[in-house]
Amino acid sequence: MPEILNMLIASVIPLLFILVYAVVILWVEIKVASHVQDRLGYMYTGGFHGWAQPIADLLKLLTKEHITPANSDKILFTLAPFVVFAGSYAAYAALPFTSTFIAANLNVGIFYIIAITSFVVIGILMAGWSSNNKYSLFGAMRSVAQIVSYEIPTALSILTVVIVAGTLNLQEVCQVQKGGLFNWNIFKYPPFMLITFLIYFIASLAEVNRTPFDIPEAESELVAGYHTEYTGMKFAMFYLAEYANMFLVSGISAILFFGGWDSPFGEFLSGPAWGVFWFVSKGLFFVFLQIMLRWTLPRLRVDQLMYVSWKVLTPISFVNIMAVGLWAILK
Amino acid sequence: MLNEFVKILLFLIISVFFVAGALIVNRFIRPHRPNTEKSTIYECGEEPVGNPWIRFNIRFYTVALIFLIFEVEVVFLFPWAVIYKELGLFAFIEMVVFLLILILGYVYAWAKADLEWDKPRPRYLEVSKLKESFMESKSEKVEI
Amino acid sequence: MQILGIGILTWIVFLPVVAMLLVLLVPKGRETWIKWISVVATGIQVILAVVMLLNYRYDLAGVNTLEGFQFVEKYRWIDVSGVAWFGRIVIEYFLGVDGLSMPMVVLTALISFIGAIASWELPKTKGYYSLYLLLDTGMMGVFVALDFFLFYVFWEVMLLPMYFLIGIWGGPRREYAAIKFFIYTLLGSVLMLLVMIGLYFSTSIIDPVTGEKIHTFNMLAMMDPRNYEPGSIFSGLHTTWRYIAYIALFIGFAIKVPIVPFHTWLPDAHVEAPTPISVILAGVLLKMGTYGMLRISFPIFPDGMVKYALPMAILGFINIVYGALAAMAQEDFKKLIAYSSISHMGYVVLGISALNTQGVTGGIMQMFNHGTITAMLFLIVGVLYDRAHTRGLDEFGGLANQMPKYFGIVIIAFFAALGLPGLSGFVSEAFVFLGAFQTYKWIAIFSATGVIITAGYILWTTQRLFLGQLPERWKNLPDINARELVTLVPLAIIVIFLGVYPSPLINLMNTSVNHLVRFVSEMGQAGVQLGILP
Amino acid sequence: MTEQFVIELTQSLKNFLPEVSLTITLSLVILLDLIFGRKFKNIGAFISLAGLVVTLFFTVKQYGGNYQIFRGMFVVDPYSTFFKFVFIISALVIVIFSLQSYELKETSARRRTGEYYFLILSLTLGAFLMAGSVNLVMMYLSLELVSISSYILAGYIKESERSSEASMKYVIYGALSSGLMIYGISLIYGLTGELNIYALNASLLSTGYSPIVLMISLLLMLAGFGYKISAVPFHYWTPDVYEGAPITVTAFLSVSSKAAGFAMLIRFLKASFIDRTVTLGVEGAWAIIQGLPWTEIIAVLSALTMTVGNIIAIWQNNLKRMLAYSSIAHAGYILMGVVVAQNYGISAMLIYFIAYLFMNLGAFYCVMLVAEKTGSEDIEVYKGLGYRAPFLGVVFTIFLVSLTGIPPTFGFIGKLYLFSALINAKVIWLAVVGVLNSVISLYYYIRVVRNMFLRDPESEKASIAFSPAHIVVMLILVIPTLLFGVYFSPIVELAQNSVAMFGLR
Amino acid sequence: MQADLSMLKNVGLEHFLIVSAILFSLGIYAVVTRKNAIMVLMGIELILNSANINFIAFSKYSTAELSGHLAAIFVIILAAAEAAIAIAIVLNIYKNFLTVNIDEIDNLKR
Repeated sequence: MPEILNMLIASVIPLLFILVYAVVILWVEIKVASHVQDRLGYMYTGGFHGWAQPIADLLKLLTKEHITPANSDKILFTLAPFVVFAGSYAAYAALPFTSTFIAANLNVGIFYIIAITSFVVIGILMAGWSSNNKYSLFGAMRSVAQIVSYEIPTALSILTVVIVAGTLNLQEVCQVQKGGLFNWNIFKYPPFMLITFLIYFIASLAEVNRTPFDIPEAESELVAGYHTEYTGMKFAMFYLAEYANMFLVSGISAILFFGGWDSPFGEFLSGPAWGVFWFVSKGLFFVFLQIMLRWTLPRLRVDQLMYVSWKVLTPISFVNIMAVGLWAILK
Repeated sequence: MLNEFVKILLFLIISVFFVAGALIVNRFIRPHRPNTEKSTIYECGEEPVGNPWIRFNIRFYTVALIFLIFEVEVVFLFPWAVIYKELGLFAFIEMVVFLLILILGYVYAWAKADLEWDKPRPRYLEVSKLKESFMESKSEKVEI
Repeated sequence: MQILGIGILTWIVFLPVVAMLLVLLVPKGRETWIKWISVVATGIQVILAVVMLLNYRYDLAGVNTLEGFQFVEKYRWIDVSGVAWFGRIVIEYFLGVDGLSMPMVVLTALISFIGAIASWELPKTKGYYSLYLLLDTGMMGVFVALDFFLFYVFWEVMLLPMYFLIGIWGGPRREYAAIKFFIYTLLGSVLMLLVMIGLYFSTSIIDPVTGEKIHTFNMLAMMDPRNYEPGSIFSGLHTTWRYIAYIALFIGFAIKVPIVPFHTWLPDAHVEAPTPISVILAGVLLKMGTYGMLRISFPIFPDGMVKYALPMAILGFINIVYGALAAMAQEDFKKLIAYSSISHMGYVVLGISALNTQGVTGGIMQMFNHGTITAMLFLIVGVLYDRAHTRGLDEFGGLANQMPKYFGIVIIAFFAALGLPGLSGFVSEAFVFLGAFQTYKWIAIFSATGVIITAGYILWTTQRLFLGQLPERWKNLPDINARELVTLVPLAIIVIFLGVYPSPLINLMNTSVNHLVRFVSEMGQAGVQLGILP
Repeated sequence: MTEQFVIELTQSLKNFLPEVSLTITLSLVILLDLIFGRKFKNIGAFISLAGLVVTLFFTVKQYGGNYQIFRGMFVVDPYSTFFKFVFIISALVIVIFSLQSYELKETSARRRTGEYYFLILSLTLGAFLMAGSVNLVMMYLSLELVSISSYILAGYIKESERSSEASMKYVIYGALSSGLMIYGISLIYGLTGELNIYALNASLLSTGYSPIVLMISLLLMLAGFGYKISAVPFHYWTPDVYEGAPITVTAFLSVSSKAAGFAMLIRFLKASFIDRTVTLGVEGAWAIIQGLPWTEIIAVLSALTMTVGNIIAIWQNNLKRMLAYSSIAHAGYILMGVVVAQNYGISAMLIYFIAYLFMNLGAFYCVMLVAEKTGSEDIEVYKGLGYRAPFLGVVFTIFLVSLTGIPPTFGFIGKLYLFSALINAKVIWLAVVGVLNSVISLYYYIRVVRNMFLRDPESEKASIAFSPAHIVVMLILVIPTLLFGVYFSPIVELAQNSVAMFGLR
Repeated sequence: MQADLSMLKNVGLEHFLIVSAILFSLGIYAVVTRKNAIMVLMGIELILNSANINFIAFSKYSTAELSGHLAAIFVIILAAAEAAIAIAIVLNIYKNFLTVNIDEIDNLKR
């Protein structure tokens, strides 16, 4: 019985985290956006810099009417948000928040994450297809093509880390990097791991459809992409899933390249509790980076997007993986 | 190990419950007054034109195909990468051979312009013309 | 006996192939060369046959003893070294003649020569003669081969040329006739193939060279029950498998003879084939069936032979009467001759089924005589058809005055066919009935009605063709010409000669036939008492 | 451990040279075609030829060896090497055919010749692997390599309706039967816990098994094999694919892919389902495993295959389709050799394969030439062809006669050995079915001959000329067909020495 | 809750085999009844996956060896390759015939 309870608690914790994080980051995003564009953004709701605005938004979404477009595929239309959210949430099971807390300590952790996040792709396609809307379908197709294309550089850069770490278990990946800043993967085999990280980071931006790779929901062409027809809570679920994904890829960046829950100062400020702090803050840092990038870089065209993936990132990844491989043996 | 996967199942169940819960809560407090105008699909305010379920560009398929090749490759590479350091140089050579063969395919796809999103001209004419062209394929005139 | 270091049998078998290659090399527009090459080659074959006759030793029996064969040539053809799980494989190039085959060799040489001359006027000369010569090789090979495999190869080699010869140069329904011939014959020969393979695995001899135990296709080895491996499919005597094999072989040969239920290909093939090919078909090919029985079925399966002799005799009787009755009903001259062939081959079957000296001698003589007589008959039909372009018997009449020379030749052939004393047909039929009467009294008596029916249709045909009023349109029919006479006269001379003085032919086969009869009947009745034979 | 592993592997690689050279060749084909393809259209073909010759050299060097490599994944034994000869020769011949093929020259396929030769070579590579693999997964993989290459090859002329239809039918039937096969493999794996067929056999014998499950899995696997060799219940694709695919591909499929299927089937059956603890009196005979009468199943399959193939072939007017049914029938004949469960049966099959190689390729070549000159594969265009093209007529007739199995051609020797294997093993009913089928087959083969020689040309009467290259290819194929028909000791010896499979008596 | 977990722990080989057999039958059913080429291919994928389940289950429950897992990986990859080829071919069929209904594509039978 306690075992079950433990498991249950362990699997609810990430959900709570996501909810809190989403609300916060919603606010942060708007604020960052505003400040980048030299304006203030939310200022009224709740007082200090409109801190209650996201909560108000949430309440608003809760009370919104659901509109199911005519002639849509109703079952798929309803199912899509489930799939999308489940896909991104289930990936959290393998994230080690700290050295003692990981919901499911899989020996194939990173592999599992790659696998389970493909659910999102299916969800997006379902949403786009069932909406009976051209823009949705375009958005979904583009989104899928993009995710699928960038899956390759992502997987290859993860592979590089796996070579270095010698394990697929994310907890062990962190263990390997334990012991301060310079044990982190990012500093190994200079400059190859740095390149690996850059590739991963760029590709992960595309994976979560963030600018400069937000073709699928390019407002000026496609209205809102695959979730054009979604309203109310269903829409909110897509939104939530997107934010969850943002943190997911950032967290993986942190784990793979920046030691995960490891303190940058070696033994100093380390321990399970500090581990959560380090992991979350590293993750949030990359989320912040993503937000910053969104408001600084223009959007790529579809052909440029494909070009970057297939003709830049993939070949570099290949070379990179061989270089790291060779170095790893020669050492 | 089974237990670990049960946890994942739990994650999935929780996420489904969460979404379902949110939707149910939503159901009780939201209005529900559909009408034709509302349920028309959104095309920037214009009347919708044509069937949205169209055939999409062949490019998507090509991308999927190339993805498939690499993804499959990655599946093989992961187990290899895990024990890479134990195997040493030998593993490296094996991987190079393996990768070279794949890269050959990659180079081929590149050279045949299958990695371009916009190809300069369509590879095929319309179907009707295509059939004609096969009929007179000996005449060499029609580019297929 | 060797010529240029190569055995005379090889010469006589492969000379046509050499000629065929020459024919193929002849440039276009030189059709005459082709004809002459072929005629000369077949002529040399006749000379070689005569040489063989002159050197023939009448005291040697052959049949199942190697020493009894003459002009023997025996070489290793296929020799595959043995492996652990399967012994050595040896196929021999094994030729030889004895009293059973010698008459056939002479007949084949003769008929081929005459056929070559008779083919003079046919179109598409090059193709025709090359196929004809190939056919010649096949026929000759069948009669001299003593290795079953070799025998089979020659047997099948004939099929394709024959198919083309009927199919390309034949009459209006040639395609149908050709394919029917081909399929019937192939059906027979595949049954033979299976029996052959079965025999191969059942017999084994000691290789004289290496002392290994080897399987063999040697027919002589297959005739000796001591060579059968115990436990193999055909070992022992009077076993079910041996009976089945005998029946299968019998069907294979019966199709070629043809014996009645399998005869339907024959009228078609004979009628549609061009004259020389009809001559070959009736003169030589039909004999292969009965020759095969004598050479292979009887000595290898004496038990089967003895067990099924009575049904075989009945089949012979049916053949005689059915063929004759069917011939009587024919309007077409050539079809009439074809059915008469069936009838006459019935005598052969009846004779050899009697399994006594007279019967078998009669059978072989009938083979030879029917070969010459029926060849004449088909040539005769050809002569008439060439002139009138019709073969309907009712369209003629009173030709005796119009074509006197022709009439003379025809009368010889007709009377020989109906078995008039003094002509060769009588001698062989008499022998057949003598033999058959000893064994199957009633069948022989009933079969004699066949002679009466034969006389009936022959005489009726004579009447329809040569007597009565000459129709107006045949007023200008020319008489037989020199080339045709060249083909017919030698045959007529042989027919008359053998009718008056059959001893040379009888002497030729006597020793062998006696040996065969004794061997087969003793073996067939001996049951499991083995080792009693010479 | 690693050290030893590496040593083992390098050792294995040394015995893997034919495959390695093939792989290098096909990589070179695709690469050099990319670089020089524009200027030299046929560069792929010439590299393929060179590579195949090199492979042939390595294969010849390998002949006689008998060992397993790559830790029981793959074996090199005379049996597999023999099949490699068949594959190489057929690939060589097909490349030469393709150089002359009008279908590849005059359609959009002409711009993709590099890929074409690449696929031909990869099919050959797959066939190589099929002949040598002794691990179920390896077997499945190599089978799929062959299949996938052939799917593409069948539809190589993309704009041709019948070509693409052929490839679709092929892929659907092929995928289904390979699916059934892998399910069967999984059941066998569950039954024994082994994937290596020798270990599998040992496990079956030592720990016992449920005959029903084994039977089900065998039947499922037979679906895969049966599809590859186009045995009867799995033959539906054959006529359509053979008719629709380019002729060169059809010819290649009918020889290489079929031979590979047989190579694998025999090895699988012989290694997995015999009882090696029992020794039979007859030398070279195998004891069938208890409770699984697979020889009977194969016997029924064989009888069905040849009868159906031959009988349906009678009604065909398209020569390619007719040859497709004939190749089904030939699969039936060859299956007779499996029924025997003796080394003699295998050697008979091997002999038949060489015969089939020459005569079938020859027949397809003649069809290709005629189709090129007249634009049709219909039997009508063969009317009077014997007079318009005498040489081709004669050569084609020889091939057809050989396919029928009439002496003095090689086809007869092949049949002779198959029937003698059956009679030696006393499976006489099947031998009778076999010979009767030969007679049936005569009818449709001779139909072509009839049209060529017994009929006069209808419309077109002009004689057809062939280039010396065509004549040389025809001669290359027709001379062995005749020569080995009268002197076959070398082939028989080769076949007898090639039945030795690794680890099996 | 307790009951649930123990049930999970009691999952045995048979359960996997039953699942795979169901999947296999569904695949066969799809292949037999569907007329759309893509649907047929999906049925075939089901069959392949049922084999995969078998492999993994057998590997897990019978021996300590990994050969079953290996087999499954290879089957997955082949399934992918086959699907890629098959879909390309179906696309080509669509271009030529403007349909993917396999019953309508029967030029060769005529």
